Amino acid sequence: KELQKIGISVGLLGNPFFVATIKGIEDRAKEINPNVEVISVSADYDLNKQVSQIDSFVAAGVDIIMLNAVDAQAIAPAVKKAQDAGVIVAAFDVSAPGADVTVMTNNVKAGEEACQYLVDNLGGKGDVVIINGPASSSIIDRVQGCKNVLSQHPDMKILSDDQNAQGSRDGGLAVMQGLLTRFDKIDGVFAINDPTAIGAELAAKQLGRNEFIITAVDGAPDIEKALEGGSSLIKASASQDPYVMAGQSLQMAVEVLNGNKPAEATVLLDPQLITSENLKDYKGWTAAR
Amino acid sequence: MTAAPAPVSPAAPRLLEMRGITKTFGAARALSGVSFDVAAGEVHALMGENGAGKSTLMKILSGAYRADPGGEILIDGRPAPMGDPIASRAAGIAVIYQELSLSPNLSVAQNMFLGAEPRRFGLVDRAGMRRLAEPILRRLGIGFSPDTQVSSLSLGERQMVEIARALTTRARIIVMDEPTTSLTSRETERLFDVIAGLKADGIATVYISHRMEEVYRLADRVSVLRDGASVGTLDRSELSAQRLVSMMVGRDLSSFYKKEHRPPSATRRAVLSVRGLSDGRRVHDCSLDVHAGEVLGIAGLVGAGRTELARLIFGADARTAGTVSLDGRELAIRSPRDALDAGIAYLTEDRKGLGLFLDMSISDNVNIGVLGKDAKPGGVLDFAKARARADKAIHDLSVRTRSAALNVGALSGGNQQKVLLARLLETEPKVVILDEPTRGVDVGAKSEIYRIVDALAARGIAILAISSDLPEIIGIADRVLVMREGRIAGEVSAAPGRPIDQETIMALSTGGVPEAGARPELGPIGGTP
Amino acid sequence: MTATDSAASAARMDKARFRSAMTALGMLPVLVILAVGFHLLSGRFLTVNNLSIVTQQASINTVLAAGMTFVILTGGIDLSVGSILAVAAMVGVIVSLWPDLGLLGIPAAILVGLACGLANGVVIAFLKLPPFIVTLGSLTAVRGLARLLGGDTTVFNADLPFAFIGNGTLFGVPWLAIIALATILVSWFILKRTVLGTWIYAVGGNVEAARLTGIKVSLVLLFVYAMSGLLAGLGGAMSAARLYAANGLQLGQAYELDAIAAVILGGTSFVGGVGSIWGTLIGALIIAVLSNGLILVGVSDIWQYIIKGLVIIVAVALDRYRLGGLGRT
Amino acid sequence: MTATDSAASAARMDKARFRSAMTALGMLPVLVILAVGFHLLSGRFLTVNNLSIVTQQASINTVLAAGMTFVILTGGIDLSVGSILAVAAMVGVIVSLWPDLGLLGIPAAILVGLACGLANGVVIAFLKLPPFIVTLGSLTAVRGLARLLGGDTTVFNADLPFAFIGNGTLFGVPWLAIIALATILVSWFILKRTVLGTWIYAVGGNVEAARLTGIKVSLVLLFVYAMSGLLAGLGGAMSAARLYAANGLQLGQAYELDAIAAVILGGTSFVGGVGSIWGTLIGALIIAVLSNGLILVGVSDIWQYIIKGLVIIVAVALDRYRLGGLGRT
Ligand SMILES: Nc1ncnc2c1ncn2[C@@H]1O[C@H](COP(=O)(O)OP(=O)(O)OP(=O)(O)O)[C@@H](O)[C@H]1O
Ligand SMILES: Nc1ncnc2c1ncn2[C@@H]1O[C@H](COP(=O)(O)OP(=O)(O)OP(=O)(O)O)[C@@H](O)[C@H]1O
Ligand SMILES: [Mg+2]
Ligand SMILES: [Mg+2]
Repeated sequence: KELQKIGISVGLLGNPFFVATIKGIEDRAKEINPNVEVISVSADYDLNKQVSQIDSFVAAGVDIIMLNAVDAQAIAPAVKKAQDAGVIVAAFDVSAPGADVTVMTNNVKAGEEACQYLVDNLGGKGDVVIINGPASSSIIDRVQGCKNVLSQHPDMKILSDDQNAQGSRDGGLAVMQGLLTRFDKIDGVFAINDPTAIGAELAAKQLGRNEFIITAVDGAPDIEKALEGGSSLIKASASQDPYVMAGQSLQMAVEVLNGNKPAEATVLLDPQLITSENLKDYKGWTAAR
Repeated sequence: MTAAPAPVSPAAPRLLEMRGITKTFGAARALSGVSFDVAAGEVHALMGENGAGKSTLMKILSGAYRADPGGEILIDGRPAPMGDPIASRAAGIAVIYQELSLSPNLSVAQNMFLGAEPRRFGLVDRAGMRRLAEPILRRLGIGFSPDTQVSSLSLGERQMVEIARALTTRARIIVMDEPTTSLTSRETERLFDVIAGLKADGIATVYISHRMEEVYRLADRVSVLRDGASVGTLDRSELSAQRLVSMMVGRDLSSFYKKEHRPPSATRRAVLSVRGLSDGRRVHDCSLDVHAGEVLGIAGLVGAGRTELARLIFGADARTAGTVSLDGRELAIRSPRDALDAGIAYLTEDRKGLGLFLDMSISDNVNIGVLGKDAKPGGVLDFAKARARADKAIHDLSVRTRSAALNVGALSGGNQQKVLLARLLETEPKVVILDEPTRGVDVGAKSEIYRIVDALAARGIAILAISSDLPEIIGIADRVLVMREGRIAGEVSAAPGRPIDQETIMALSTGGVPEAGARPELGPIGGTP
Repeated sequence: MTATDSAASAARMDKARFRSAMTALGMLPVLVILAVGFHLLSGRFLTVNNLSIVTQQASINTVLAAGMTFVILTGGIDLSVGSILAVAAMVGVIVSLWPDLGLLGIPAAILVGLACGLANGVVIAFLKLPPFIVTLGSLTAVRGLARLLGGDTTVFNADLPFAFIGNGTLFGVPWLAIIALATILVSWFILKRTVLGTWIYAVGGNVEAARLTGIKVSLVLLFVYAMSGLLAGLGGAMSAARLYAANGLQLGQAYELDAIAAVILGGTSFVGGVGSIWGTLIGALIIAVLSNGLILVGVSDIWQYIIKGLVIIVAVALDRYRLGGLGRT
Repeated sequence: MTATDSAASAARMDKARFRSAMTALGMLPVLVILAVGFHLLSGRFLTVNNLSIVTQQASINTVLAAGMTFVILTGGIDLSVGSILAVAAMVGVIVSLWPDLGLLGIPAAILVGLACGLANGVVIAFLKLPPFIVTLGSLTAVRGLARLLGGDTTVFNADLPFAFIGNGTLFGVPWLAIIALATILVSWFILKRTVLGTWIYAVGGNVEAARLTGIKVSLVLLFVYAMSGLLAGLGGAMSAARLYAANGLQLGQAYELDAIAAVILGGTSFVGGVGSIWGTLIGALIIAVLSNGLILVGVSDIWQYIIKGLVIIVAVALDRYRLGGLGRT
């Protein structure tokens, strides 16, 4: 079967991460059929909206739906409905139950790596703040991963883990300002994504605090910049590769379209911890491919 | 139709000429080819029944409405721009609108100078504004300060502000569209003095009123409109009530309302008894009785607290002391609903602000108070009943409209008043409180309303009538209470063979010293600090 | 009054009613133009299948907008509908997990919505606080409640006993659409055929006058906010049925804007007292058609934003223009 | 009028002015109670450091709310401020990347905001469309523009030439706070000392009356929406300076609600014509104190929602209660 039309629905398009995933999908799709039509929409983290978009995709006659589920569990019925209509559903970044293929970052591992870095650099002892975000599966996994590591070190104490910075610079700044006022001494900060980490660092700079280090997850372009100088409080980020991830998901979906079920429907990509030392080897999200 | 040239001063240059003015609202034609002219220094009265088109004509002059193409307005013989309020203001036209047009959130002075604020260094010169405002207010005998917020003024006081505003501009023509509807004789006298002063300065006044006696006193000429067309212009010397009325209504209206003299009934059963009513702010310790079949009038100066008293009785405002009893039983009135349930109905003086639902149909406006009573089970509307009531009301009160389904907002002022009255009558009350019942109503309708009031009284309904029009109140009331500064100052009743005395009412309402300068201070607006 | 007279008056009344219907249906031409336009561009819009999807997508917003119409007709506003929808959906799914009693999820959701609406209504009607602030407060507080209920996770029920509502059809018409239409019909009946409806218009037209004619303004206000809450609760049940799941944080975010947009697009005036429920239905359909049609045509997400925004403005402008020509009555 | 008379009248005037000041500052007690309460609970609220943080956090909302005050005083509303802020911030950051000319980012952001505001104003003032729908439309359309500018990614500039505005201080006072205060002062001056200010109040109080007195209502409306846009643009520049970055989709989401809440909390009436800019400042501070204080006290995110919502309602209720005792004025 020819690949004619692809529909992509992502959680929130304004995030460069998803822009990279869309690029990954488009590039791979164009290799297969240069005239392929790709429609990408943002669900704005609204499940109702995403389900509607899936319905509209089916009505528009797409061959493949590339799905970044807003909700890793609750999307199941919509996936099934699309499949019943003969559309292939490929999940990326977030799992979707029943999807034909799934490619995602191992978020637990990302959290583990970022917090392992904290443990290593603090000598296994210190007070840590986790700046949380919206309760999506990937963020829950990251926090879980982080806690997995910290809990193995009895001297690592979590001061706060229930403040939601909305995953944004703005939120990271505001929350960190509060946390810095609340706690006189912090040794380590784990931010659930890069914008949060940068916001937290801005807060620290403003308040003249530098007794701690920050780690995060993502490997976004702005964190590359921060890591570059080496003087930043942000020391490491467990990076994902959205471009490769989404592209791979599409390639597997096309295989399914051609009747070749993959042996392993779910692929977990390992994150790569980037620091100022190994930064030069890192291929960022916006790098030309 | 052409207006007969005014014989008074054929050679005098016409300051203003309006020619062939036509105005349609949707399908309805409000004016057709009307011509009208005014000479400098003249007081030109404009008369006509409700809905004849007087206000519309003046709104075209002021630029508030744009006339249909074809007509023209000449000032000093030169064509003037039409449909632009700013231009006509610049051309020297000032208008006191019938429906008050003040910004309630601004102060008196701000309203007076709105759009033409005195400035200093480009900023509002507030001191200067006050300085300019004060003499004008004094000239009108206004007691409140120019910094008073308009929302805290009574209706009559607002009307005075509106007049004051027209005097701030250097106008050559001042249009007064029913300026005295909420004014009592004292304020009216002041206004007449002002008009005389304007006349002496060569400023023309267009004066619209339904009160004959005012027109007799003021007018140099009278033009009459009927159904949107000019009927003719009379010179002062040609004026007679008979002639005016027949021009207005198109036939002879021989029988004006005359009160039948009802002898006080032997039983004199007090239906409504009010004792010691106060609101702690503007009404103090008021007591009164209204008997079955009696019309009790309440007179007083503008701002005396008559409206506030009525609202207290009706439960529209909260009282701090006093009782209201009906048929000897004390009522626990906490809201208008309670009052209506007990059988007390109230006609507001402010029909647009507090009375009508302008976006709803005439039928809805008439029926709104009795919908619940008429409804079919489950609160479902009974359209047949509603339409019957509306049609009957339109017929009985001769409301000028094409259909009961039209929005009440499109009616002329007098017809709106009739709709409001119809609504009140539908509730079949035992006690009726009428606050300025004939405000803005034409002669014909007025006598109709008097007839209705009389018929209500004849049915044994107790009526409390508030009016600023002294002749009116003397005409319809059996007894008159006079209010001053929130208290009942006295009672005047007709003795056999001696009608109610106007002088006594005046003396009571001004505190015995008529025309003793500014009204005594009422204390800070807005109640206790 | 003679017989001819009253016949003429009846005819005139019919005419006036026809014109008011015209005004109410003001946006219908816009809707038709959009639908035909999308069909010409995509070739797939006016298919049975897609129309059923569009009505389904419009349904939840229609139900919310119906409640919002009541509120806006009184001159108020209800910003909390999205949050109420979320908390109702949460309760609906949680209750649906009760063995054997799962169907109770629907009444439970509706009751929760009603309770929230009543709470809004009590504060607005009896404490006389401004609706915007009160419902902004409950937008936030109720959202917190919704999150609390699920401990910030998605609650999920793959065997939702009332799932047919969200995904089934009756004679080929989606249940969701049927519910939405029924809501509109009931609202129409209340607004145009009952005493209460007239009172709602009266309160919106002139509160003080309404009070002076003996209308219990507080009760009318209580009713409209309760109604809005109840319908938001119904919307929650519909959303739960559609998704088999609910999430306290994400569900219903910014739905109030869509609902308000539908009402205002439908010609209901913000100051209250003027408007019709049919207009609201058309407004909701326009919004749904826009979202669905732009995807069908393959417009990118960014341009969807821009086009949607402009279409909303142009639609209202067209409407004004048309009415301006008709003369205001 | 005699001398005693005018003295009495002057005294009454002072009293009236005092009372109107009291009304304007209505929420001040609430603000103080909140601040003291948070301090008692956390022991850290009333420190110089934290107060500087709070004013900083309040600053952007204050600037938006100042613009919103103009709009609401005329009886309108501007829902698009969040989107305008986003597009302005995008432009600000993009321009800041120009070598040597980076400082132009600030005027560029402000101009973009002004342009958007003018667009709103033209449509509302001259086409006479309802502000809610127009600004809802531009909320969406301008958001699309903002995304388009950055190609849906975050633009950032680690060496932002005007970063000192976002993070620096002058004599220990954050620049952001100084800008916000200056905005309030300028707004106060315009509203209370200029002719235009009186006209704004007049248009809000009674449009028809304003029109009949010859006020050019359209120009007044154009001004207020332009002002709101300009200040949203300034907010965008401030936000860019604070974050060194901007994101077309996420930045400024739902800011309009916070801005409106500040205005209404500050006692400005939705129907227009009544209100003061000082109230707006206090309203914005209350919102910022709540957000900051709840974090300091360590309340979890979910409960922050619930408490914030309730506090907003209670605050308005308290205010009404207080004024009710004072008598209606
Ligand atoms: N805005 C409007 N829309 C539709 N019809 C209107 C409007 N204003 C006035 N009319 C109609 O125009 C006619 C003339 O009204 P106008 O207000 O000029 O009468 P008027 O002579 O001033 O009466 P009154 O003595 O009652 O004030 C009436 O039939 C009225 O219904
Ligand atoms: N809302 C208000 N707030 C403050 N003061 C008010 C308010 N309404 C009326 N007043 C004041 O109360 C006094 C009595 O007003 P009221 O309306 O009862 O007068 P009235 O006798 O009916 O006169 P009018 O002929 O002007 O209607 C007036 O001095 C007025 O300034
Ligand atoms: Mg008139
Ligand atoms: Mg009165």
